Amino acid sequence: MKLIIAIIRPERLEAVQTELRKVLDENDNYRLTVQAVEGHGAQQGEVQYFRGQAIRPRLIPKLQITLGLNDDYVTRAVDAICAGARSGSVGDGKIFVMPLEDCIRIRTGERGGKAI
Amino acid sequence: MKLIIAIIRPERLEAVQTELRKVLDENDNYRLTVQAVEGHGAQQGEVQYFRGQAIRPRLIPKLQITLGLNDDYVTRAVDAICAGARSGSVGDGKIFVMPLEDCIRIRTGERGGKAI
Amino acid sequence: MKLIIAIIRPERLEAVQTELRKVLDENDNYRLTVQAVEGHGAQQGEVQYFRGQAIRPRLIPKLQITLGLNDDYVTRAVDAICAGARSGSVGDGKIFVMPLEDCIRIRTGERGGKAI
Amino acid sequence: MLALFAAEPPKIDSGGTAWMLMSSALVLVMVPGLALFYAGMVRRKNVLTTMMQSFVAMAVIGVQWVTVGYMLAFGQTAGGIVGWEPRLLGLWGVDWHAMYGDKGIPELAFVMFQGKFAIITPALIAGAVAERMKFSTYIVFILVWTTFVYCPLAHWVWSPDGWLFKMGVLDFAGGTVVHISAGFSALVLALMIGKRRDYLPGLATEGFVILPHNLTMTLLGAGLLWFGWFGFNAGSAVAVEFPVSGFSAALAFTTTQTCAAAAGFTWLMIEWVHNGKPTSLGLASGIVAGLVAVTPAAGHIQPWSAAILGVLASVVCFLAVRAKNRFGYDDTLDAFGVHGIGGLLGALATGIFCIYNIAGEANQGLVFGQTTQIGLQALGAATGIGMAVFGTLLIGGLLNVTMGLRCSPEEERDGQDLSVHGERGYHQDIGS
Amino acid sequence: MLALFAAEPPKIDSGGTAWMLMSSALVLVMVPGLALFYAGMVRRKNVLTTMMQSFVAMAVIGVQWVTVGYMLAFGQTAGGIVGWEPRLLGLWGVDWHAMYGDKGIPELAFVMFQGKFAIITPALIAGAVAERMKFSTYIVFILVWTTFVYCPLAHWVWSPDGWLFKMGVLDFAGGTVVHISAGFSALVLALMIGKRRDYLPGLATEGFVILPHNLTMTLLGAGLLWFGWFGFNAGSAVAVEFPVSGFSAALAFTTTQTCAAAAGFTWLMIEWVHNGKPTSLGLASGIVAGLVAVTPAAGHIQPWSAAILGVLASVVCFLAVRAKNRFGYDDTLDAFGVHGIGGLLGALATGIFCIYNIAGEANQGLVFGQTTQIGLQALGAATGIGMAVFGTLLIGGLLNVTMGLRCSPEEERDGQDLSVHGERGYHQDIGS
Amino acid sequence: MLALFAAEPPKIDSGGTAWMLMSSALVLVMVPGLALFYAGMVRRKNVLTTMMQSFVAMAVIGVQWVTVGYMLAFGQTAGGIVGWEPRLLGLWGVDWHAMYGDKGIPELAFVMFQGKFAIITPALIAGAVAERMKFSTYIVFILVWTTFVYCPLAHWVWSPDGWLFKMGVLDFAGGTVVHISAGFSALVLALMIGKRRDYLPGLATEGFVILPHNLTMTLLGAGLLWFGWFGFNAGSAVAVEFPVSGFSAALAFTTTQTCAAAAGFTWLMIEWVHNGKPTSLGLASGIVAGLVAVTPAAGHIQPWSAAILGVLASVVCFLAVRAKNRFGYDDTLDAFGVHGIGGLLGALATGIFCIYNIAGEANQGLVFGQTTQIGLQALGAATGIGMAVFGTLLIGGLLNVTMGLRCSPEEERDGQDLSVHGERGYHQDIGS
Ligand SMILES: Nc1ncnc2c1ncn2[C@@H]1O[C@H](COP(=O)(O)OP(=O)(O)O)[C@@H](O)[C@H]1O
Ligand SMILES: Nc1ncnc2c1ncn2[C@@H]1O[C@H](COP(=O)(O)OP(=O)(O)O)[C@@H](O)[C@H]1O
Ligand SMILES: Nc1ncnc2c1ncn2[C@@H]1O[C@H](COP(=O)(O)OP(=O)(O)O)[C@@H](O)[C@H]1O
Repeated sequence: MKLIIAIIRPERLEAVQTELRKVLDENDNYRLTVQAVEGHGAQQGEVQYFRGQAIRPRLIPKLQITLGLNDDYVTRAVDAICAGARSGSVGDGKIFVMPLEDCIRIRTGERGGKAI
Repeated sequence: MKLIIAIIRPERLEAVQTELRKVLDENDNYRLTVQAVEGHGAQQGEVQYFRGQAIRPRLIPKLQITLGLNDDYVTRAVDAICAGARSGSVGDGKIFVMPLEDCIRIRTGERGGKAI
Repeated sequence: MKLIIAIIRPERLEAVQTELRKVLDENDNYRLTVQAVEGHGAQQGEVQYFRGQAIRPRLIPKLQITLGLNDDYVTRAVDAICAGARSGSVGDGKIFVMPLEDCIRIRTGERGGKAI
Repeated sequence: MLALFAAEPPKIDSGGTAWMLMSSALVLVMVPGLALFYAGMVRRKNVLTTMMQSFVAMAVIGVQWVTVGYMLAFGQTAGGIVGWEPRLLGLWGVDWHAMYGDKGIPELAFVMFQGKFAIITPALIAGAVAERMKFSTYIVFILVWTTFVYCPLAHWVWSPDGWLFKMGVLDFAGGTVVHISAGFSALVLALMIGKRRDYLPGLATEGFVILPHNLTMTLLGAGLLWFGWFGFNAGSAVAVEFPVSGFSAALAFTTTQTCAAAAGFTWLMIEWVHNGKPTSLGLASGIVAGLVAVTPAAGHIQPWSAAILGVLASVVCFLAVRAKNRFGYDDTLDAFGVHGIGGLLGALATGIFCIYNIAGEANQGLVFGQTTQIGLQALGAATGIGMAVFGTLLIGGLLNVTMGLRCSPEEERDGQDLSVHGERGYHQDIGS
Repeated sequence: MLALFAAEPPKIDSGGTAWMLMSSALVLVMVPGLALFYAGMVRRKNVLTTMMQSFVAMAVIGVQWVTVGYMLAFGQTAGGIVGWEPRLLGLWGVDWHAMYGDKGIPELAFVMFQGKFAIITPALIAGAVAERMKFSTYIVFILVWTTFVYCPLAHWVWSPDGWLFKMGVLDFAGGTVVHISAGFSALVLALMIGKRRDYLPGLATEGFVILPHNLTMTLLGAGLLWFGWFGFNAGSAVAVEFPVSGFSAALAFTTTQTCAAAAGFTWLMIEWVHNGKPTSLGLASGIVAGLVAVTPAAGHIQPWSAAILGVLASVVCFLAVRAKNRFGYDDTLDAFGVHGIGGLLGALATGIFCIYNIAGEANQGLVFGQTTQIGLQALGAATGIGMAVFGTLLIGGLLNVTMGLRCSPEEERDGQDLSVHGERGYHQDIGS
Repeated sequence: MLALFAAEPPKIDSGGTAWMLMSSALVLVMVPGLALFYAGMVRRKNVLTTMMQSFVAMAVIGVQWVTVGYMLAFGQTAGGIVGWEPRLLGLWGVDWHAMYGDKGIPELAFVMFQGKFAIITPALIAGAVAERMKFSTYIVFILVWTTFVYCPLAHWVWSPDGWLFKMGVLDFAGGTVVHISAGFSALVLALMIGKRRDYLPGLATEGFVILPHNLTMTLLGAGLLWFGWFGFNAGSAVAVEFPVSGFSAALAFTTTQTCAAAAGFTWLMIEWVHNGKPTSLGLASGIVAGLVAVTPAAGHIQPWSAAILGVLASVVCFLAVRAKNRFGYDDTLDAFGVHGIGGLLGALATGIFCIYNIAGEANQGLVFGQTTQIGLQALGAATGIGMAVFGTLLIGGLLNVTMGLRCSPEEERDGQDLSVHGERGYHQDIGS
């Protein structure tokens, strides 16, 4: 099992969800968790104006997606996220893939792959 | 050492903290980090009304708990989270257990198990 | 590759970024992701007053930093975070180091170390 | 220093003048009220542009009114069509010691009071096209619309020379001039501009939804609207009575309060019975629907009629808002459903309940067995609808092919706050 | 069109009428002010239901007042107990040209002004039971309470036929009728309904706490309350003077301003000395405490007395609020500590500082060596307390066994916004 | 009860009194308006302390004014320097039946109206030193500054005995007394106190930035300011005309509305042309700049002059705000750029456009070829600047060495809300 943490542009969540639905949804709702984060990277901050002065905040709003997956699905999910989140400009974000040792469904207590 | 990331219902945090205190608090305050997230899964979105129209947001408010633990404590913590967070209805959430290679206490620079 | 998750005091982000810039910035902007979280630990909650009554919230505002790194940089980054985030009082926070199996740059599809 | 003014014997009614000035200020505070009411219902990324749609009307129409607007609406008539009295351009020829008619108030006080109506009317339209109308086009639109639709209509209905006025159409504080004209224009503009990219009413229960980002703003906005509406309606006694702050004003105040209360309660109850959930937005919507419906009738009906009208207003507007979901057009914040339909209801209800007509004859409403007035009201409303629909089709059509009515897809997706105005409504200040 | 009204010679005082209409509008804006003041102090999950507790009073009592309320309070007396004058039902028999007494204002203006008082009084009670009272029961409660507690009390104290009025009890703008009655009812209701599930004052320093979700709302609310309170207090000159906008109004305005300022400053200083932390909520609480305390006294005392009263108000209310923590009951937003105790203080202080009594005799306060008035004030306050306590026990008790006073444990845990009203106050719009 | 007052024949002008009371209330509501306007522009961690800087002025100056302030400003003159009339201390000797001059209003109404000006003026200064001034020092500063700078200046300009008044300097509603004095004091104080720790304008495009945390608050604040400003300016007719609510009031209302609208629109257009981004803060800033500039001129100029003045106000203030970035001082919220410069412009513009002078002679402005008045205006403005600069240097200098002007570096870093007031503006209520 893997845990995927992906940082994407906020305006791409809809597209990412559409892509993920295609590859993860098997007569069931696929599962994922999202949160608002702020990112710093090669991308220049968005220009804003304050009383006539141009300013660029250091941090840019992004979304972080957390996704627990069985191994078979990792490639598909990574491809789907890339497909949905890519704009081609600097600032599209990253996908991190981490080993996941165990997963427990709180409602049932099920563990491992079938709990994902 | 393990890092636990758990997604729970917001209204269950209090109960989860009470359970964790029982198993983790050894004359010291146990430690944990919480954040507001939004989740998508089998659970139907909460019904809301907007000018007479019923709507179900795609994403449902959840809390994410981050918890660094020594190996001995993992089972107990997982059980405690399940005990506190379980309502029995769809949407109770997940616990993810990940390997943790190192842990540093910023204040002292201590590393590893004793820094948890 | 490693994924670092660090919990720090909000007022220390500026100093942490300054230190990280020194060790990670190689004619490129180093990259990192930040989010607002709340923490529970040995630190006593900040005292607040509500109609003459002193109250201490259970949870204290913290920031969580997520940082994907190639192995070579881990020690440097940990030291930099400690240097920037340390105040010496209880509540300075933790750094968690986790194995990272893969990393994908969404914009280009690059994978692994060069995508970090 | 009194000497300065002693030459001119004080014909001023100080109480009426105080009430006119205060009423003007009250109508002005409806503009931030409207800004909050609307902005609370949109998404964070559009909160500032939505508020600006109201605020910019204060700036743009504020200037338009003293430049040409007042002349077009209240100047000496050019054939009953429009006011045309060059001395009023820029208020150049308005002596500040001039009185308004026989009402004991300075003419400037009347100019200001009416100017606030001209400001808020086009701002109402913004609700129908929120989250997607191009900001520059919006500014041009309200300027042209106020000049060529609002001012003539105000002239017809409110100027003593206006043809609808002469026929005896009643519109105490602007059911036709303000709400019908804004509401129907809103509908036309919403249809011309099309739906928001992510507006999918058919899927509303399946997950693709747009939610109000801050309903406390909307509630506060409704509160300020109610507050300001007392100036709007009770101040409109300026048209019918000396002193301005007298019986008509008190009557209009009473019917305004009663109708809003009854309507707020009714909408809440409809929702409770219908969905099991009495919403705060429903309560606020009912209040606004009641205020809209009573506007044309305020000084002409009795308090108990106002209570009935309030019940009707919420029933009718609730249905109108639901109809939107059936027809599938995207009137973002229901400017048509509430202002268009509510205003139409009010215009007709004035003919049903009115206790005196424009000639001062008593008991002219349908409930007293008279049918003339309701016929006149229908004529007035139909004229208002026609003017709004054709005016907006024309102006909107022209602007569509020249400037474009709609912002770019990227601007719409990312929100106009950042892309058009270079600002965000809220910053979290992480770590600063 | 003037002809219409010429038959009736203008006996109207236009200035007084303007002030009455404006004062009524000002009292109305206190309702959104109160909504913000209270809602800022609750948690996000209850922000809408808390605001609705104020807004729904505008709707429900708005209708109740013109239907029966005005008659019960100000109709011809039935034995000094309650007003009973069927022609006032639904204001049916109120000619809109009727004048109110010898004050030169239309009767409808008086009806409206008093109606706003009837609206805000029960809304004050909501503060004590916020975050847990059942919404449907709340609506029934305020309706019944206003009818059977507020209206009779208003009749006793303010109607020329009322027995307390005849005895000479002074209550300029409602210390007894508004604040004592609401505050003591709040206490009783809070005790009947019990604490919030997570209210643990004893552990307040150990971590289980409930925090105000947005104090900027509370501050804005306090600002709007202060603003509106000028209408509340200075408008109440309608009871004592012609013209309504004259010396009494100016005096009441001055004492209101002075008392609020002194009280705000005092509460801040108490906190500074006591905790080392002068809080914004403390400043706002002091302002409100001062406004409450000066209400019964406003037109009867001198400015310097108002300053002293302001200091007293904050000292006394600060202690009253702390007492809550000692006794352990859960008056969520201190409706009792501020309105009940502040109103009681004000009622008595009127007897201490008053410069004339109801018969117009000068220097009747305790500070002038007279003891009659303070005795009367104590009697009035005691009556108000008795009426509030027994009335609320009865109504609350009946509702408790029929509808239930309290929402379900799940509704309380999840917040009533979502569970009862089907809404959330705020949406983050992640990715939309 | 009328008998009580019958002895004293009613000389009261009820309309004028109503307008004075209402205007006073309107000026009061500017204080929460200002609090919102400022607080929206600071960071979350300082939102409460910034709002308190406005609210505490209501408390502190509210008491100061009735104690000594009114006497110092409007008491019988001591050599033209300051008012000195012990019977006014604590308003002890002000009979509540006393009239104010020949204006038909109670003296207390005038006391209150002027008191609101004294409250808001020092609160304006707070904008320049937001996010770093020590709270206790701030309270002492505004108390001392109002007493020793504001009150004498008000005496010179507005008291019939004042030397600037006698020379014929015009300041209708406080360009010199309010805005120049506050704006230039703000500049001096900002320079004395230094920049915020993280204010780095040179790096503004490179990433170290401070952003407004909630612009919807700022917009609502601008709306309430505009609303209240009608009381501020049109209420100031009390100085020149009977009845108070007459021609001058209507003129001032008209110029206020027109100038604000023109200025708001101009600032927006400047930004659009200049940056391509018309901001909501720009619109709000323009509105406020226009309101400031028209303040001294309001009752003295014609509507078309007000439109021109509005354009000028935004051009000049826009440049002044930009100059800040060049010079690198940290006037947090541009109290100097908007109030200081806008007030100065208005004071001079009064000399350019005025249609009558203090003696009632017509057409005295520069545009009518007269140069005397503009000379007088320059003198008045220079005096105001001098008084503000030296007064603030002295008071600020003394406080700097005694109490310290600035909060501690930790308090500044963590925000004063938590460290000084023991509160946070917002709580997320995670899991409660
Ligand atoms: N190594 C990393 N660790 C943590 N976050 C990262 C990392 N690399 C990228 N990010 C996140 O991805 C966002 C986009 O990165 P950026 O360098 O601007 O663009 P790109 O990935 O297209 O080159 C950043 O704002 C940051 O939030
Ligand atoms: N594989 C997963 N990856 C990420 N988040 C998940 C995953 N599974 C569940 N979640 C989180 O847990 C929440 C509850 O899941 P859901 O499927 O609705 O209920 P249940 O786990 O009771 O079947 C989701 O809203 C989501 O936030
Ligand atoms: N084991 C842990 N798991 C999750 N979060 C932790 C852990 N230890 C510390 N934290 C986070 O770090 C913060 C500081 O910890 P605390 O015990 O108060 O201080 P210190 O680390 O200086 O002893 C906590 O509020 C919590 O957010």
